[in-house]
Order: sequence, then C-alpha cells, then structure tokens
Amino acid sequence: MSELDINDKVKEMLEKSAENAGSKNSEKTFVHPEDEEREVIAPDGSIIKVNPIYDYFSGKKPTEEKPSNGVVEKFLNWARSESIWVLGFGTGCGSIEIPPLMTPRFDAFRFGIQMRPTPRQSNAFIISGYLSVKTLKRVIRSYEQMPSPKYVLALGSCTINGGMYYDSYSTINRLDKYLPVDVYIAGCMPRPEALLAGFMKLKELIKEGKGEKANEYARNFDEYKANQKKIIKDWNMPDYNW
Amino acid sequence: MNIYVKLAYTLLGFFLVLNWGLLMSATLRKIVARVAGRHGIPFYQPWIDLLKNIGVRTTLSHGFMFYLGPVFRFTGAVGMFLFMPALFGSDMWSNFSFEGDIVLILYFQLFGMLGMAIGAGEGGHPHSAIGIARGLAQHAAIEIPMTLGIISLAIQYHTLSFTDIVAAQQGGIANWTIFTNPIAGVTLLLAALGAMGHSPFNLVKAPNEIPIGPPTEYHGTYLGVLMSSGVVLHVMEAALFMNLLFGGATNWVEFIIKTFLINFYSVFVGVVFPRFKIEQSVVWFFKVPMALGILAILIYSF
Amino acid sequence: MVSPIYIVAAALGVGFAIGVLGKLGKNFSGILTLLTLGFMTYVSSEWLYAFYFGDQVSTYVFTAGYKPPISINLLMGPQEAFMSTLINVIGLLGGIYLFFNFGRKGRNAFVVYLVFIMSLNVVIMTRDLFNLFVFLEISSIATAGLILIEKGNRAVGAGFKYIIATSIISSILLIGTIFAYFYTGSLNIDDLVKSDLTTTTGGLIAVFLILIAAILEMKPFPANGWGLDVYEGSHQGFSAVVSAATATASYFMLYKLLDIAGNSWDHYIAVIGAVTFIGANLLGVKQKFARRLLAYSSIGQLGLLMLILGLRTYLGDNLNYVVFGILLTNLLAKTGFFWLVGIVKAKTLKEWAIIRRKPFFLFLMGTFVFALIGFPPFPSFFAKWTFVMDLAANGGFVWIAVILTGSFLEAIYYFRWFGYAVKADDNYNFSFNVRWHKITPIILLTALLYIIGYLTAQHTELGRMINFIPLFFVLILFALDFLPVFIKNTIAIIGMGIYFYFIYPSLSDLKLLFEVIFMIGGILTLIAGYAYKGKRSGFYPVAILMYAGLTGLIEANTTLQFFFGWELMTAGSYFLIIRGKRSMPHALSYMLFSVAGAYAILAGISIANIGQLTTSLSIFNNIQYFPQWAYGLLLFGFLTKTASVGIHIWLPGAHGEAESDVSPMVSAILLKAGVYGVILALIGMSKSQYDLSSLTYILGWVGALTVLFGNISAVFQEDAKRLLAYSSIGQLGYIVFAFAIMTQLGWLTGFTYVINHFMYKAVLFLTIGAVVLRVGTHNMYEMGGLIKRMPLAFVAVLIGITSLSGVPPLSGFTGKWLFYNAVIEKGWYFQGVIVFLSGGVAFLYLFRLIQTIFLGQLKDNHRNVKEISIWFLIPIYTLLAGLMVFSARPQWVLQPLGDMIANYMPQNSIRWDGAYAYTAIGHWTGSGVMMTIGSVFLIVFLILKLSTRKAHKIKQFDIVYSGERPDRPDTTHVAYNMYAGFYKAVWPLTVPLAERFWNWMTELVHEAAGFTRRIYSGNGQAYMLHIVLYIIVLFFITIGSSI
Amino acid sequence: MKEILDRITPKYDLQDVSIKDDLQAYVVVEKKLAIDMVTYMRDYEGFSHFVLMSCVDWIEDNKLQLLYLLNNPEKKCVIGIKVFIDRENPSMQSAHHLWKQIWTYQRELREAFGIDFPGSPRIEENFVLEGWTDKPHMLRDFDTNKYAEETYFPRTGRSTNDPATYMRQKLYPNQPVTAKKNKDDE
Repeated sequence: MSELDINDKVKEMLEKSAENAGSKNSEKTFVHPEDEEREVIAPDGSIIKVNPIYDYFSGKKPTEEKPSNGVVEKFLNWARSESIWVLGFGTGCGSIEIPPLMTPRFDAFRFGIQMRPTPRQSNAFIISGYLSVKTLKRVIRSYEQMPSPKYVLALGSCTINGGMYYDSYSTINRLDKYLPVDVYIAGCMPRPEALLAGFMKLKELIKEGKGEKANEYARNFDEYKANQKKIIKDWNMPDYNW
Repeated sequence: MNIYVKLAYTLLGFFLVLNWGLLMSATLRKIVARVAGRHGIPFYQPWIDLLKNIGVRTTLSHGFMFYLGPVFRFTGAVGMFLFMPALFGSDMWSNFSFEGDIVLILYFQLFGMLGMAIGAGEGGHPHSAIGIARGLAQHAAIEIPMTLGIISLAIQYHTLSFTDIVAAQQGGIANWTIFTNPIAGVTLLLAALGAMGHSPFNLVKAPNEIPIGPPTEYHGTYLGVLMSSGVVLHVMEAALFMNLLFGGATNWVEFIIKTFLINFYSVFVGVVFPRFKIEQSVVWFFKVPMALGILAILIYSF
Repeated sequence: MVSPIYIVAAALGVGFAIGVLGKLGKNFSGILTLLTLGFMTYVSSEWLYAFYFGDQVSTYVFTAGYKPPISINLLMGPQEAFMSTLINVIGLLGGIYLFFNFGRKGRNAFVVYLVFIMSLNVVIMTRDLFNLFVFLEISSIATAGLILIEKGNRAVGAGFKYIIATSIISSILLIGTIFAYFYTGSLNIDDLVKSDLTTTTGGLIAVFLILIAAILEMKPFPANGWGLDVYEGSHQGFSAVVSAATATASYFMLYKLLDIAGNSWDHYIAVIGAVTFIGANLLGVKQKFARRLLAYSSIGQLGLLMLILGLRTYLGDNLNYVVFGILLTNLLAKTGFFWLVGIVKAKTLKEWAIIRRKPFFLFLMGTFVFALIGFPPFPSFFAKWTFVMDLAANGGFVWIAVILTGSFLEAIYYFRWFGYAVKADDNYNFSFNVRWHKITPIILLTALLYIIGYLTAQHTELGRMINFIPLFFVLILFALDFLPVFIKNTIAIIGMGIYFYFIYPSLSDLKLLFEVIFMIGGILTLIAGYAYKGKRSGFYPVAILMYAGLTGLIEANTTLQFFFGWELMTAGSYFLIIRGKRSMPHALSYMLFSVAGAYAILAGISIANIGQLTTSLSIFNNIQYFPQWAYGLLLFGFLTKTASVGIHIWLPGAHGEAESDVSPMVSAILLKAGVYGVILALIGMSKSQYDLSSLTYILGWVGALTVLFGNISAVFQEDAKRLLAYSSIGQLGYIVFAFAIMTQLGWLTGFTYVINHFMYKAVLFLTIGAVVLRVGTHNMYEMGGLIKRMPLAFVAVLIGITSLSGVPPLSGFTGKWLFYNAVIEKGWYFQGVIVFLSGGVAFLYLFRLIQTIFLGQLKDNHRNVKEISIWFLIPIYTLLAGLMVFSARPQWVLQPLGDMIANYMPQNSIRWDGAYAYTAIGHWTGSGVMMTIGSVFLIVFLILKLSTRKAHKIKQFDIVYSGERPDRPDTTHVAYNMYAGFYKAVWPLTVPLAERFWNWMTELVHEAAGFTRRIYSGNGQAYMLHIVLYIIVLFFITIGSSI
Repeated sequence: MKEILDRITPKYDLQDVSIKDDLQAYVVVEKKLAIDMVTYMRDYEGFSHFVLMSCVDWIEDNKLQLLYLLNNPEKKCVIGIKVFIDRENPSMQSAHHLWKQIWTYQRELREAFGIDFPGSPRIEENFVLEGWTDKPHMLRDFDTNKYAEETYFPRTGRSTNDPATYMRQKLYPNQPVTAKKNKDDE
C-alpha cells in the first residue's frame, strides 16, 4: 500500500524535475535543497542514496478509522465532547479572540475546553480568521498530525468566503476546500461568545456522532490534496503527515 | 494474611489512590482557577480526559521503546505505591513495604523517570531530549537536600524503614518529625517543591516553551497511561513526605487530607512564583536547602 | 686451569704477530683478533665457571717470579673472573660487530682493539697500583685511538678531549701512587690496604688523589663532559664497548681502591653517585637525540654503581648480587642499545618511528628499555628489589628516595623514546638495512638478558618461588605472532582457560573472587577479539602478559612475587594501551604514573619489610615500623592504578583511545588490580595494632571526591569512550570509598561494586566499542537513532546503564542500598552525601550515552549500518546474564561474601533471612522487588500493547515540529553540549586543576634540565676546568678540614 | 540641503530636482549613475543611514521607478534618489555591498516586481510568498481579483456593497441619491 504511494510520489517528483529542466522561468517548480536526493558515504565507505521525502517520512495515505459500535461510541463521544483539547495555533487575526476565552470573563475551561501545545494531544483546531497560503501549509501538517477523531472550527468570515480579503492573491477564500470543517463561526471578528456558541454546537455534533470529519478527509483525501497542492506550489512534505 | 488477600487489598488501594489522584488534580486545578478568578474545570474533568484519551482512534508508534516509556512510567508509579505503606498500623494496607525501605523508594522514583526519558527519546523529538536533560539536571540537584534530610532522619530515628519512622511519630502532632526535627523537615519540604515538579520547578515540561517536553509525541492511550501514572505519582510523592514528616496516616481520610495539603502547598508556591531557568533552579538547591540540610546533620553529629 | 696471565700474553703476542704478519691481509688479522678474544673469553669464563660451580679459590698470579712489592701480581678471584668475563664477552661481540669497520681502517685497528680489551682485563685483575696506572694509560690511549675510527671532526674533538682528560686523571693517580709509595714503601694494593694510610696527613692526601682519580674515571656529574662526547662522538659500536667494558673496569678499579680508604669514603662516594645518577638522568629528560640520551643514561648507570658502592655497608653480603644485577643489565641492554642505534640510522628520537618497519627490532628495543628501567624478568629488577629492601632494613630511607627519583627520571625519557618508536608517525624516506654480523651480537645479548634474568631470579630462594610459566607462554605467543588472529585468539583463550582450571583449586575466597574477575573477564573480552581480521600483530603477547601479571598478583605469597606480578601487569597494560590510534601521550602518562606508583609500592613494601622474619605478603598485616608511611605509600601506589582524583589524568585518554576490546580489559579488569592492592593494604591496616583511622578517613574523602569529580566530568564529555572512562573513575571512587569505611557493610558494598562494575562496565565498553567499530566515530553527536539499526546493542546498553545508575530492581541498587546502610552506620554523613549526589549526577551522563547514541534521529550515513558483531554480542550477553542473576538473587553472592568479610571485619551487621536482608536500620529483598516490578511491568505492557495493537509505524521525521518539518537529522538531534544549562550551574566543579598541576610539574622538570644542561658547552678547556674545580671542591669537602 | 544639491547636480547631471523643504529632496538620476551616486552620498555627503528602497510601477509610460531613500544623521536631512528602469524584464545594478539590509530589500523587489539584481546575495530565495509562480504580484497589471477568483474557489452568492451608499440608504431611505458625488463613487 504505502510502497505504491511512494512509487507514485517518486515518479511524480521525477516528472516534475524533468519538466523543470525544459521549462521557462515563469512556470518553475520547487524542490527544496533539503529534499533533493543526495549521496552520503557510509562508515564502511559504501555510498548511500538518501531520498528525504521517501526515507524520513512514512508516506502512507490516511485510512478511515471506523467508530466502534453503539453504546461504547456514544459514551466515548460524550467524553470527547466534554473534553475538547484545542491546538494552540493562532492562524490569523482571530487568534486574538482566543486568550479572552480562557480568562475569567468567559472561562472556557468550564466546558472542558483547554489548549494543548502539541497536535498529538489535541482534537480540535481553530482556524482563526484569514488563512494565507503559507499558513495553510503549516495548518495542513498540524491538522494531519492530530489523532482522529479531530474537529475543525472555522472562525470568522474569511474562512467562509474570504471575507474582506476575498480578492487577495495570498489568502484562501473557502477553507472547506482544503480541510473538512465541522463548525463555521461567522463574523468579522466573531466575539468570544460566538466562539463559545461554536463550541457548544461542536459538542452537539459530536454527541450526535456527526464529528466524523476526519474520516471524511481520509475518504476524499485525493481531492483535498489536489486542492491543497493547487495553491501550495512548493509542497515539500509527504502527501500525508503522520 | 495470605498473599491473594493482600494482593486484592493492594489492588483496591491502588484503585483508591488512582481516583483520589484524579480528583486531587482536578481540585488543585480548580483552586488555581479560583486564584485567577475563574470558575475552573468541573471536578470530574480528569476522568473525562482520561476516557477521551483512551477513546482516541489513531495510534502512532515510533518504535519499541516508545511503547515502553509509558509502561516504565506506570510501573514506577505502581511501585511507588507498592513499596510504601499506604496506611500505618494496618496490615492490609501496608502493601509490599516489607520488600524495601526508604532507599528503595528514593531510587525507585528514577525507574519511571529513566524509562520515560528513554521512551520519549525514541520519539526523536528534540524537545523531548531538552526537557529530559533539564529534568535530570534538576533531579541531580534535588538529590542534595533530599539525601541530607533523609540521612538526618535516619540518624534521628536510627532506621530507614517507613513503618518504624511513622511509628516513631505516632501519638500526637508534637511527635511529628516536622516538629521534632524541624530543620530536616524544612529541608525535605524544600526538596519536595522540586520533586513535585510544579512551578517554579516545572521546567521539564514547560508548556509554552518546549511543548510539554518529554511527552510531546505521546497521545491517546499512551497519554492516558502517562496521566494516570502522573496523578498516582503526585499522591505518592505527597505520601512519601507525609510518612517522613507528618506522622503518616492511620486511615484513608487522614491520608487524603494530608496528601492533599502537601500537594496544595507545592501548588500554592507554584501559583505565587514564576518558573526558574534550569541553572537557576539547580543553583537554588545548592544554596539554602543544602545549607539547611548540612545543619540538619550537624546538629545530630555532635 | 689456564693462568689469567695468558690473557695478557695472548693479547700482546697476537698484537705483535699481526704487526709482523700483517702481509697476510686484514681479514686474516681480523679473524685472528676474534680468535684471540675468544680465547681470552674462554680463559676468564673458565675461571668464572670454576669459581661458581667448582670450589676454586681465588689465586694470585705472580709475574717475574718474585713476590710483591718487588713484582707485579694479578689476582683472579670470583669478582675478577666475573668482570673480565663480561669485558671479554663484550669485547668479542664488539669485535664481531665492528669487524668491517676495523677492517676499513687496516689491521692496526685490530691490534689497538685487542690491546684495549687486554688493558681493561689487567685493570681488573692487577693488584699493583703502578701497573694499574700504566694499563689505565694504555686503555685510555687505545680508547682515544679507537674513537678515531669514526670519521669527522666530532670524533677527533671527542678523542682529543678524552685523551686530555684521562691523562689528567691518570697523572693524578700517578701522584697519588707516588705519595702512597712514599708513605708505605709498597705499591701493592693489598699492602696499602693493610697499612692504613688514612692515619697520616700525607696518607690522606695519597688516598684522596688515588680515589679522586678512580672517581673521575667514573665520569661523575658534572665533571663528565669529556665522557659524554666519547659516547656521542665515537662509532656506536665502540661507544657500546666503552659504555660497557670501560665502565665495568673503572667500577672495579674504584671498588678495589676503595679498600685503601676503608669505610671513611663511603658516604662521599654515595653522594657523588647520587648526584651523578640524578643529574645525568635529569639531563636525559631534555634530550632529543638518541645517542646523547644513551650517553646520559650510561653515566647515570655509572652514578648508580657508585651509589651502590658507597652504600655497601647497608648491603653487606648482597653487594655483589646488587652490583652484578645492575651491571649486567646495564652492560647487556646498553651495549645492545648502542648497537641498535648503529643499525637504525635515526638521529632524533622522533625518527625512531622507522624501527616499526621491522617489528623484531621493536621487540629488541622494548626488551632493552624495560630491562634498563628495571622491569621483570630482567636482572636489574631483582637487584633493585634487593637494594631497596636492604636499604630500608638499615634505615637508608633518603637513599631509597634518591634511587627511585633517579630511576623515575630515567623512565621518563626512555618511555618517551619508546612511545615515539611505537606510535610517532613514520613519514621518513630513509630506511635501515641489517647485516648479519651486526644483528647477531644484539640477538645474543637479548637472549642473555632473558636467560640471566631467569638465573638471577633462581639465585635467591625468593626468586625461585616466582612462577615463570605465564611468562614463557607470553614468549611463545611472541614467537607465534605470524599466525592469523583466529588461531592466536584461540590459543590465548585455551591457555588462560587451562591455567585457570589448574589454579582454581588452590584459591580461597578473596583470591578466588579476583581471579575469576581477571581470568573469566579476560577470556570473555578475548572472545571479542575474534571480530578482528588479519594478524593483529603484537596484540596477544602483551594481552597475555597483562593477564600473567594479574594472575601473578593473585598467586603471590611473597612480596617479591606480588611486585613481580604488578610490574608484569603494568608492562602488559602499557603495551595494550599504546596500541590505540592517538594514545601515545596517554600511554606515556599512564606508564609514568604506574612507575611512580610501583616505586611507591616498592618503598612501602621495603618499609613494611623492616624487622620481618618472613617475606610473605602477611607482613602487611603487622607492619612494625612507620606503619603510617608504609600503608600510605602502599595505598598511594595502588591508588595510581585505581585513578583516584588528582592522579587520574592518565585514565580518560588511555581508556578512551584504546581499541574497542582493550578498553574493557583495561577498565573493567585492570583497575581491579589496584582495588585488590587497596584491599590487601586495608586488611593489613585492619589487623595492625596501630590506630590508622586517620589514614582510612583521608582515603574515604579521596574516594568521595573521586566519585564526584569523575561523574561530573563524565557529564560533559562528547566522546563516548571518554565518558565511560570518566565514569570508571567515578565508580572506582565508590569502591575506594566503600572499602575505606572499614566495616563489614562497607566492604560488602565495596565488593558489590567491584562485581557490578566489572560486569556493567565491561558490557558498556564492549558495546560502545563495537558500535564505534561499526559507525567509525567516538563522538556521540555524530551518532543517533541507532536503536533501529542495532537493537541488541541497545538492550545491552539499556540494561548496563540501568544497573549502573542503581535503579531497582537491577543489581546497581544492591550497592546503593548497602551504601546507605554502611554510611549511616559508620557516620560518614557528608562523604556519603557527596557520593549520593554524584549518583544523581551519574544519571545525566548515562542518559546522554543512550540518548545521543541510540535514540533521537538516525544519521544519513548510518542508514544501513549492521548490528554489532556477534563476537562482541557473545561476551556482552554472557555478562548480562550474570548481571541479571546477581540482580535477581543477590544473596547468592552477598551471603558468602559477608561471611568471608567477617574474617577481617568482626562486627556482623547484616542478617540474611532467605532473600531478605536486614541491617540495623533497613531491610530489602532483591528477588522480591525484582519479581514485583517484573510482574507489574509485564501486566502494564501487555495491556498497553493490546490497546495499541493497530498502531501505525512511522518514521523519524514524522514528529511534531511546530507545523514545520525537520530539515536534516543532524539539525534535529539533540546531542552536542547537551547539558549546557547544567554546566552553567556547576562549571566551577569542572575546572581541570589536576591536569594543570601535573603540566606545571612537567614544565618544572624540563626547565631544571634545560638550565643544568648549560654546563656542557662542548668546549674542551671548559671540561678540563670542570675537572679541576671538581677536584678542589671535593678536596675541601672530604679531607680539607682534617689537614 | 541646497548646497549639497548644488554640489551633486552638475556631478550627476540630475534631470528634475524637487526640493520638498530644506530637509527633504528628491532627485532623478540615470540608471547607470544611480549606484555610483548612492555610494557617493554615503561616503562623501554623510548620508550614512539607508532608510528604505522601494519601487513604483509607472505602467502608463512603461517604466518602473526605484527609490533609494537616504538619511544624513548630522544634517537631519533626507534625500530620495529615483531611478527609472524599463518594465520589460527589469534589471538593476545591485547595491548589496553598500548596506547589508539592501539584500532583503532587493529580495522583496525581485519577488514583488520581478526586478532582477544580478549578484545580490540570496536574491533567488522566497521573501514573503512561498512558491509563487504567477507574474509578480505588485505590478499594476497583475489583477489580484482575477487571480483570486481563478485560484481560491470563490463562494458563489457572496454579495458586497459600498459602505457609503449602504449607510445613506439605511439612514435616509426617502432621500433620493443626489448628483453630489464623493470620492467613493468614482
């Protein structure tokens, strides 16, 4: 399975570099220096070929993780909904609305919401406000590194239709083309109350068992990836970041 | 009492301690929240988090040692519980304390630490290594007041066995070590600050600097195991100092109250003081705690 | 019995014959000369044989039919026979060596040479003062002539200075003779001895003049510039003969003439000798050129001879034994050395690297060096031993100090030189070739060295006890060096196995323990040697040499055997250590510390020996005089091997740079030899009737500080093997500290640590060494993530560090637990706290070891390294099995150990109840803890494994990296300067004070040497002035007051 | 300021010299003299502080105008040196040797306007955008709206309205839209 992907990837890279050789300056492709295949000399003098993308990352595609059956899942869903660990990653202007959420005035801790410093331990991702292409790349890596089930809250109109940056050449218009979104929170900027409302909505969804967007992402992975790669020209990561 | 009954009691005791640990951590977080003027988490939050973590579907593995890390950690926690008498004077709650004395506990703390360090190390994340490096350095510093204090106690009571030390403190608050041997008591309490790992000594997993250090890569079930061992360790650390300084506990209520207060003390200090840099914390242990510890021994060696 | 007169007659006759029959050509005359020399040798050796194996009595040979004082008489006694034999042998071999050099000069050279040897013979034998003078003249003229066979101005200058100096000397002798004759009316030495001249002033002067001449002949420092130039200026072949034969002759002359003065001159002679010995060797330290170095060494040896002669009252009957030992060694080795110099055309010491090209020559050189420094099995070893023992027995402690200092200085330059020969990089284009007639004499000398060494040992009943079998095994291995590794390794292992099997029954508890560590450990580490390919030339002899020494220590019943074993072990380990790539300086410092330590031990033993009836090791148990000094010296000597703080600086380099399977030998095994010594000394102290607690108290502090220092320095190493080396220092500190406690618990702790350290340090060093072999670097920051490539090695290291760190349930904790009890029982709280704190520090370097090498990010160039070699894994896992058993069932070992210790340490403070150990203050059960933890661990592991069975395997860069991706493993791996924060806190503890101190000492010695060297201006007049001044000063010192 | 200009005007035959006030002036210099002049101003006239470097797109007369803004700390005066370079594959002599920060400015200009500075270090690296393949985005003929529509899946049914008119209608619904124009409507 994974070998297949790898081969595809390698082929694709080779084609890229081939057309890169014959192409003009305008449609250039990006292979970062740290991603070029390189040769190192082993202690015993033999030559080792290192292909970073191939060797350093496991290029597996994501697989759907089916929910377990019935009551157990309901119970777990309840637990998940009551303990939402948000990845502490402020992607845009909206991240200024998150600190107040934790302060005495709003105190999201009451609802089992807390920030976690690492994706591995968080299950919710707040895309706060406009999302530039550069940030999107990091967002995607972080999102893919979160263990499923995971949820995305799209905060602010910029994530819905580009908001006031709808015509900017560097920020995206619709987040749902790149990541599966559970809850949209409209407004520019939505106030913390709105964010809290969003969380409540998310809780309902999870409790109803609708918080399966991670699997959706896995299902339509190629489509999402195509969209992502369309705008992220210098894709210097494996297709899926474990 | 035959071994199976003992085993049953021990398991029960561990279950109690585990839940008490979860509850205690929730309560302490609530207290911190109230200090900050917040409402704070519901008291059952830790259980939910635990469930949530177990319910996480994706599991990743960096390799074999990556598994063993949490195992070591949890075993360390269980061992801390096993080798220390939970309640004084009750045969059923004395666990496996007949297998070793304070020295065993002192060095057994490191069991979980070492395993955890190695497990996190295989994760390959730089922050893990940095966090562990700091942790070990700080631990080496904590050893000073810890050892000095315990040796002072050993001189005072002519024993290293928990049961005897607790026994010597029975019969009224006045007999507690903290009053009979205040200098050693203070030394150990200062060491306790470091051992508990709250601020200002929480550099190991400094959340907003090196994303929580060693466990950066741990998630899901691993994290659940780590959490539960963490809370157990908190209780047992407190229990250690309770047995050494505060006359141990003869029933669970006393146990709960005392461990809670000891933990509360370290959390309280943590709320008041900001985090140390590693060289600061190490040097700090070289100063007042060491001086006190030396004094604590000197008064007995003459 | 051929009369010794024929020696003279034959020489003169042949001399004239060659003059007459010269037409017959050079070769003819040359062969004739050799035959004559052979004849002379035969005569003298026949006498020698008769004296030692027959019941020959010394006989006078009268010339011209009259009795003295009318005529001249020669005495042929045992000593004369011995000396003249030496001279003739050297003369013969020298003749062979110089055959063609003389040939080129024409036949007269042969005549002169013949006359030279003959004259020396006469100088030995004659009992007539004037005759002595005459032949002295003849010899010096002949010498001057022979110096000139070497071309060039140097030779001419040297010859000129020599002739001037010697003529001054002999004229003084002549005047002295006249005085003597004036006062006694006889020239016969025996008469002079009978009529005590020293009563009258004139007689005093006569004695003074005669002796001063004899002394000056011995080239005393500093009035010996002329002598130096002879050694350096003349042809090596001839300098050898001068250094050997002339020295012998002049020594014997002094010996003869000293009787005239009775004992009144002994002290002056001794002081002169001491000054010469130390002065010459001090100057040797500064030398860069091989021949000048040898020249200084020869003069130093002359000084030593004078010293011995001056101290003859201390020695009594042993005088000749000592003198012969020293003289023989010096003669054979030095001659060989000079001739070697003649073959290896290398001037500076560094250039001697070329000798490596012919390993056999290296072997010869090694033999000579070790013989000259006085290592076993060479005669000088036994001579030095007897000398020091007798000195101590008669309270000559100052002299012991002098001798040992001088010898130490000598060791410095010889081992520096040898280090260059073995390790200095050989990039010289000139080579050297060997001609049979030059090499044969050297080989003969070498063989003689070994044989005579053996005979010297057999000469005393102490020496006869020594077990030479291992040594023969070593020599056999030297002979088999051409075989491939596999065979030699097998031979070595089998040999050790058999030896152990045979010696096993004869050993009791303590000895058995250490013998097991040495032998079994040795076999295990040797197994790792199978991993090597090719010949591994010279490895096995020296390895076995070390083990021979170690087992010698164990078997030793007498102090001499002990010291013998100790020196063998030192020599072997030195060769092992110097095999490492960059380990030349470290091997040197190791050797120097070892030699110093050995001398300390020698001195200690000699003090211990005072007033003892027996010579067995049990004298340690009741040292009667100066026990503080004796034990102090012994302990110091042993501590140099255990590398305690201050004298540890040799260890990190030596162990760090050594080969992968040598490191465990020298770390896990060799260091235990020092521990064994310490234990012996402490047993003695425990039995001694004096109160030595202050000594053990100091020892305890030394141990504690060593632990702290070793561990903290280990934390900041970047080189894996150096890290382990420093950790060894720390561990040895634990051991020393534990034994210093001097209670049963303390010793139990000590033994636990001995066993533990043996096992886990061997495991760690073997594993890391094997890893280094695979990845080709020592630097930890260049490794990483190797757990994926070599899991077995990882497991080994994991267990190793877990048990080293003292975490339950592994055996390290056994030591810790005992430690707490012992310390608290003893009341050494602060030392204890230092030790425990260091235990905490140990975690840092242990984690660093495993993290930076095995965890973290795998480096590109290690992507497909293989698992470490099976030949390393076998011993490693054998040791691990032992470690596990010791952890799970400590009582199996500790209980018998405790009973054993009870013999030395009466108080019985640990009680065993099955697997449960109880002390006064604590309790603990190894197996119980092991079982409990094991089961919990297993359960938790199974649960977790089940719950995460669907885990995705991911690769090294699939890590949270703050939304980014790592670029390279090298930049993602935390390894270099890992404990920067900790360093900021504890840097004051890491200042290398010891290194600085020793560097300063070295500077001091070199400065002193450099300053003293200025007196040798190379100017002839200056040298003559020296002589004159020397005489005047001596005059006022000796008899100036009494006139 | 004046005397400085008097000094340099003949030296670099400056076409139009516009003096804003006695502390601020802008001059236009030929492309081939520009860096020379900047160097001169730095070394001889004491304009040791490099303020900024920017570019204006004069699409009408098909030129790009580079501006080097220098400041003289002693005299507290600022001079802007303008250079016109043509718009088709624009290229300019690099000035990275004068001030290190010019490296970054030139990287920015290269990315934003596609101006090439031969020899400027790290010139080819990304500045703000990663992997930008379209035409330089600060050129006025780059239609960002069109680009966004083509690239970022604009959501259909997105309505926008001009704030001024919207508010006017909200506040004065019955008042008809007057002929009075304001800037917003243009």
